[in-house]
Amino acid sequence: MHERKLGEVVLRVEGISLSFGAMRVLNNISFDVRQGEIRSIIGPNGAGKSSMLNVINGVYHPQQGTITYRGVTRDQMKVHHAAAQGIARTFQNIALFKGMSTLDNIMTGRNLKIKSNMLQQAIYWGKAQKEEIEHRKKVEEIIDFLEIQAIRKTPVGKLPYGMQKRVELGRALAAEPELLLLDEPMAGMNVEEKEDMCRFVLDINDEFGTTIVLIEHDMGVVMDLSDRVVVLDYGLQLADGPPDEVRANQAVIDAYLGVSN
Amino acid sequence: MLYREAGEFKSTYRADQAILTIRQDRWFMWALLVVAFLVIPLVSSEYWLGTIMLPFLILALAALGLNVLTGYAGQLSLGTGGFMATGAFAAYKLATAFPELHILVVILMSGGITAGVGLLFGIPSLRIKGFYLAVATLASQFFLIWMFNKFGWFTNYSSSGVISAPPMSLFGDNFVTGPYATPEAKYLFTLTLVVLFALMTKNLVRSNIGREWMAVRDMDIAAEIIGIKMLPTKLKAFGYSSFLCGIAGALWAFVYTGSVEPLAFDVNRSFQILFMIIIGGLGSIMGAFLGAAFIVLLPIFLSNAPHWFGLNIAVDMISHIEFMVFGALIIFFLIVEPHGLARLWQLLKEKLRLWPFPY
Amino acid sequence: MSSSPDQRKASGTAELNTFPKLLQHHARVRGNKVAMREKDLGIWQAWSWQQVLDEVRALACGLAALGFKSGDKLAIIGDNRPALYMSMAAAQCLGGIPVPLYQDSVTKEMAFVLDNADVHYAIVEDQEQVDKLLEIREENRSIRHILYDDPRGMRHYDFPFLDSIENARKQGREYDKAHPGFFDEKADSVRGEDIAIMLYTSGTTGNPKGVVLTYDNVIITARNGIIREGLTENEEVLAYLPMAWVGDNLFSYAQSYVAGFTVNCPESGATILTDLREIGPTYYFAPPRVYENMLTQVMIRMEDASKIKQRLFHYFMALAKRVGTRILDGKDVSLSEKLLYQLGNFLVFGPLRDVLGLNRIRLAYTAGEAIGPEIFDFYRSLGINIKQLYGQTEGMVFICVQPDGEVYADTVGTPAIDVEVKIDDNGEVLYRGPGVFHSYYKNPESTAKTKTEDGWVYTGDAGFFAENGHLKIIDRAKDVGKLQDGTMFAPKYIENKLKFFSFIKEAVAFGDQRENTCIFINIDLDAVGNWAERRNLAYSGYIDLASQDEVYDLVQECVDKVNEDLSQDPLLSNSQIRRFLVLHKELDADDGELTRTRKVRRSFIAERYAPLVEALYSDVPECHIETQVKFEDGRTGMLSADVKIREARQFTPMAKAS
Amino acid sequence: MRIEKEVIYIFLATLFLMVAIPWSVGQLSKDIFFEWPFFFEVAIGGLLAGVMYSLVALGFVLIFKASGVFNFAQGAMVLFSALTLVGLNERGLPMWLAIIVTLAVMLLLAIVIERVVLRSLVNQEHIILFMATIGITYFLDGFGQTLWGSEVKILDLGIPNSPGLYFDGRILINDFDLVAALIAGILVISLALFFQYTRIGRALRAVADDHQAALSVGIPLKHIWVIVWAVAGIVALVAGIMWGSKLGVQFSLALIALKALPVLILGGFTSVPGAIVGGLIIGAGEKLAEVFVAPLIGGGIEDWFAYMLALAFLVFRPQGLFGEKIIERV
Repeated sequence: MHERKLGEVVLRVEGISLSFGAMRVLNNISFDVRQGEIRSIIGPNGAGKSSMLNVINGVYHPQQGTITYRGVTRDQMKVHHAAAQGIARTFQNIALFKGMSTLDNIMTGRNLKIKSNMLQQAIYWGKAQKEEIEHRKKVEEIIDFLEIQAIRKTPVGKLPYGMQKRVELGRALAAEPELLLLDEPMAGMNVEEKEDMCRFVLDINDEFGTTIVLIEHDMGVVMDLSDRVVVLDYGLQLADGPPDEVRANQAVIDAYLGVSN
Repeated sequence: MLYREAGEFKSTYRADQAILTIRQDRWFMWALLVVAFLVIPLVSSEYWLGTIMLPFLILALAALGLNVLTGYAGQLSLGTGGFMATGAFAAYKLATAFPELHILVVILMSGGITAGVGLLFGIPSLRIKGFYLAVATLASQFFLIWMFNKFGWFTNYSSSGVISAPPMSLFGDNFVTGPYATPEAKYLFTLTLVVLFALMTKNLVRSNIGREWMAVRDMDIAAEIIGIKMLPTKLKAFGYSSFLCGIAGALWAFVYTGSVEPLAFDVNRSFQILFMIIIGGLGSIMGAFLGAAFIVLLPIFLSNAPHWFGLNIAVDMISHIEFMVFGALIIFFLIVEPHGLARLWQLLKEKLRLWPFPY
Repeated sequence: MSSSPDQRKASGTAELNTFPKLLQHHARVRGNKVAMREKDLGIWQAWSWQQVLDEVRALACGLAALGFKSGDKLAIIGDNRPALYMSMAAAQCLGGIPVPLYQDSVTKEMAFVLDNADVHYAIVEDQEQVDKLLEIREENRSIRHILYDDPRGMRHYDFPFLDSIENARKQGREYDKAHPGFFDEKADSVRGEDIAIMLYTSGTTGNPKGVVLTYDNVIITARNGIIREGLTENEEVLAYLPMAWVGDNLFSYAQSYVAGFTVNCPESGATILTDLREIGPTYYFAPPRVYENMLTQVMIRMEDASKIKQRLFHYFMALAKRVGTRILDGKDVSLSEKLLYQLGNFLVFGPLRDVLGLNRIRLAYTAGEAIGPEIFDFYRSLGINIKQLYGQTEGMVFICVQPDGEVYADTVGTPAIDVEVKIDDNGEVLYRGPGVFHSYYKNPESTAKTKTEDGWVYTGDAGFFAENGHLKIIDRAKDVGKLQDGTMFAPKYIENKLKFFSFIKEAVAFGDQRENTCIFINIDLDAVGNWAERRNLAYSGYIDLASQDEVYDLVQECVDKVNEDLSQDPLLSNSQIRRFLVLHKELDADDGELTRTRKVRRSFIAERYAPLVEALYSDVPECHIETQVKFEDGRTGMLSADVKIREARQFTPMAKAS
Repeated sequence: MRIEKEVIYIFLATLFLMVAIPWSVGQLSKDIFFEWPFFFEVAIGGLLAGVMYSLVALGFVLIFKASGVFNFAQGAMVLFSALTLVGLNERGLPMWLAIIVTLAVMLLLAIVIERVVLRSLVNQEHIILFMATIGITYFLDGFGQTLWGSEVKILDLGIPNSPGLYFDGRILINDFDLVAALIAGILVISLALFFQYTRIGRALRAVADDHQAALSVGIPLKHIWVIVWAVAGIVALVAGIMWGSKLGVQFSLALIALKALPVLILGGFTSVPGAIVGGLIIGAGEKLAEVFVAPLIGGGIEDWFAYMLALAFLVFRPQGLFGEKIIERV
């Protein structure tokens, strides 16, 4: 990979703590994400990685800490704020709209960009149709980008797992996000599918300049893709830095060795 | 088997996004419309038009409304009857208070009023979901019927609680309500409205709002995360659904029966409409029509069938048997095809498209 | 050939003798008619002839701005894309020579062609091809400019010699403005005898050779084909075979430019079948294996159909087999069968054609290899007018074509318009005609060896004319041997005949310089396994299955049928199969028994299984053999088996006297 | 059981409003008669009726807890059991035998429902199962009336149905209500104990949380379903006897199921205590509103008031008073 310069900080979480009842899921987590980088969050199962993403896009509301996104500091993010401000995400357990086709799923990802009102859509003439066509074109570009032409009109429920992951990525991309949160995009994939997904992640970052926060299990993938890595373990932040640095960190080594024991 | 699709390619998105993309389907639809608009009024008896086609069309419209809410937006509702009643009484009040209003205006406005009421009862849907919501919609059903029964204002203080539609004409003396209206006029008027609203509904469900509804239905949390706002989306479903149900109610009271009491829209009406969309198919425009046809025709079949076999069964017995058959059919359909007649239709179509292959 | 009205018309438009002129002609005459389509972004994007001309003009001027001159070669690498076809035309408009390359060739092969053809300019599809060219360029600096179609992933490629077609067109439009008249003058100055294109043949041995074809070669041949088949400007074709292959160049480029019909490019390799169905071509070419795969798919899918459907299908297919081809060929069929066929057409044939996307086909060709008669007849009986042709790159495809109404599974038809065909004393087929190539590029030696002074070309194929005047191709000439009694032995011909049976996967024929023909057979594990299951025949694997008597019976039936066939043929009746065996292992490329393209390596096999060959030519009923095999994980092991040998039934030859 | 503070607050607020609203209406309006003994009389009458609501609601909760099915047919089961009982009794069976036979019929019904409906729909979405129970409702309503006729039947168990005076004759309470509430109360308590302390009861609770866990208890899922539906059938029979002897056995019995729905959403679908508390609140609230508020708006509010009351609760507790909080996971 060619040399890259990290941009401005777009997202900063500071001192985030989150608990459910008596269970502490995140404990005083702080890190930042810079414009245009691929930022990974790693850690063993139950480390709180997904919860961290849920905090960033407002599904969970932390008890302590602040989230600063694009210069605005909040105690907690709200889901619709996150979406409206260009934060999109995929899910660890696929969260597609099962009753719809690939095309419609990705079209739904563009809902925030559609301006025609209900009456116009009911008449389906003029603005509404023009918009449908305009957005269809964008969606087709995404379909082309993710190489899922052959499944365009297939109901997503009928697709194999790897394809569903791709469609979900497509739905997130449809929002033209500035910050893309990927929750284990390669989990459960075979080698070939993983390679494809890696290529897509890099291409998204590269072609669209999208900042990416990534959770991933596969250490090889993480180290190859990421500019910087945060390591979590049971809600605690173990390390933060470039892949090489993190790899050499004693606490990280211990935690991972601990896992393999 | 009937399909010949090779060479039917789309070179514009407009063509690709059309409602019926296959030529044969378009022919079929046009043929159906020709039959509905020309053949049926010409060949049908008054009985058929007045007592079968009219309720079929009107109930199909109500089912369409419920299907938007339940089938597309995933919000289970048991309050359809209440909304139909609202439409009926709104139309009555409008027509009697402002006799100069045109019938179309009356009907559309009563739909609008019902939509408002629907919005009101849809507000809890933001916080409550699933069965809790279904029960909440029952509340609206009971409340609305009680209200129309209780307050004489709604019936212009008629002693019987029955409202009667004044004669109204579309233009000149083409009456569509009241004693001067011919069954043909009533039928064509209703048919036109129902076809237009079906088209409108189809347009909605294939547009952004329709996708938002289905997204909320399939996975609300994911829908929210991609930016779909829950309350407006659900309220639009409630509003539009009640709009259609209101119009159906107005048509029922004005065009079909001519006079009606609130009991015509009791909770059994709600269930009847719900059955239509279960049997017809949740989340399908076609399903609303198929289900309505089925539910309208079944009792007629059941009450006539014993005669064909030379049996004489008491009327109340027949109504009990009807209950049983309904119940059994519902269960049968849910087991055999939870997505209803529309899915069967679709499967048949798929089979024909792939013929002679099985897949 | 008598001069038909069509031909007179053809000579009347003789001035349209180059692609630049044809392109301008169509833009003038049918400017708004669709020339090309490509499924892209979900719909079929279309280019009218006028738009094609505009883009070609812009690109040609852009190339000129980059220094591309008359006589320069332009390498074209990628899947079938309108932009690449237009690049071809753009080069031709400047008097340049397009050199399409196989898009899946590895760098080494590509490097050879680029070097051999003196290519300085290349237009490629995407990043993948650019990467290959960049790698080649490390060693061979002769490539001066590369243009690419798809900008994906190219953001960080910062080379002065690399740009997008889009940009080249943009510059071209400016260049065009600055040099008015440049394009028209260049395009008009191209003459019929100029070189139109260079196509590299993938020689089975040695390096590929660049076949140089002139405009006259290409256009006259294309036009003759159009006239003979009555093709019009309303045809639709699907361009899905490699652009570097002469057939694609003829069907998807030359004939389209001559007749003015529409060429459709599929969305991607994965969607070809869907795209085929959407477009529903009227004119179609596919090699036999495509038809074969399609038929296999049909049969597999039908196996899962309900019993009623299956019975319906088989009933009507049997009917079609009886009368379908006869109806297609316009022969007499009883009225009741005709009506029944129409019913079948509604219930089975029509839907089947439609699902396969072949419903609108007026003319389909197949060539390149022998096609199984079953397969061939299947499609014809469905009412699809599929015909065989015989051709070569060196002759711009058309040498022989089956005329309408005279279609036989085992011949390749009569000579094409203006083509003469003769058989030399060794049985090799020679031809002469307008399509005969100019030369092999920079290879006068090979040119002289292949093409005689007076324009006859050696095909390298052995064949003969059957009584009906149709050419019958037997084998590669060099493979054809002689039995000890001196009669012809054509191993591939016999092997192919056997392989047409679905139960037989591979066959290896021995007989050259021997007294008779003997055969190794590989059964098709899927087909025979399936067959065995239906008969409740237990088996543990290939070896077990191959040695069962029931399977031998099955194979014997096939062998006997082949012998019966051979006996009908006066030239080949002596090479009836005497003895055969079913080989205990599947022939495998990993063991060197097959080439990577799955052709049998006869001599290698003969050596490796020498004891078996010996046993075939003795009269032992069984032979023990041990073979070393390579497993998938790379280990080697020994495989031993007792292989049974069977005698085949012999048929008395047809009366030789006639 | 841990009770959340929120629940206690809501509960106290409800109590306060139940007292405060009638009182203040009584002060403000001349048409409304308010006096403390009368208030208590109404409230107690309401609570006793509420126990009956609880009883029907309990049937729902049992099935919902154990199989996730929202059993709309509970009301139909009430009607069906009562019809069967009366029908058998009318045809000459002594009451005790009729009860036993009816119990057997309800068990048989549970088995048939499991075989025909539940087993076929085992992996379907909840809403599909819900609709299937609507189908069962229609079938049972039709079936019961086809078998036993649709005229109103009298069910007399000999329970005194006369008003009695209590608390120095200042409060009037119907003895029948008292007895019925007592029986219902005993049934509710014994069911709660059954759930809490028996092996089957624990299995039933486990199955609601996790089918796999239930299997490890060693009871096949289909047995569990039969058991809960049979228990729900027994509950329905008791409710049928109570309501039937009070109102006569007729079609309207099926409608009392609809009354149990607000109880459910108020108490929470999965909570036995919720069904009890919800029933009491609805019962008392409804009676109080009917007596002290309804006359102001035209009366006849019993059709919908319970629903509106429950809806009001939902706004504060979308999962019902004792329902399990839904945590969305992504």
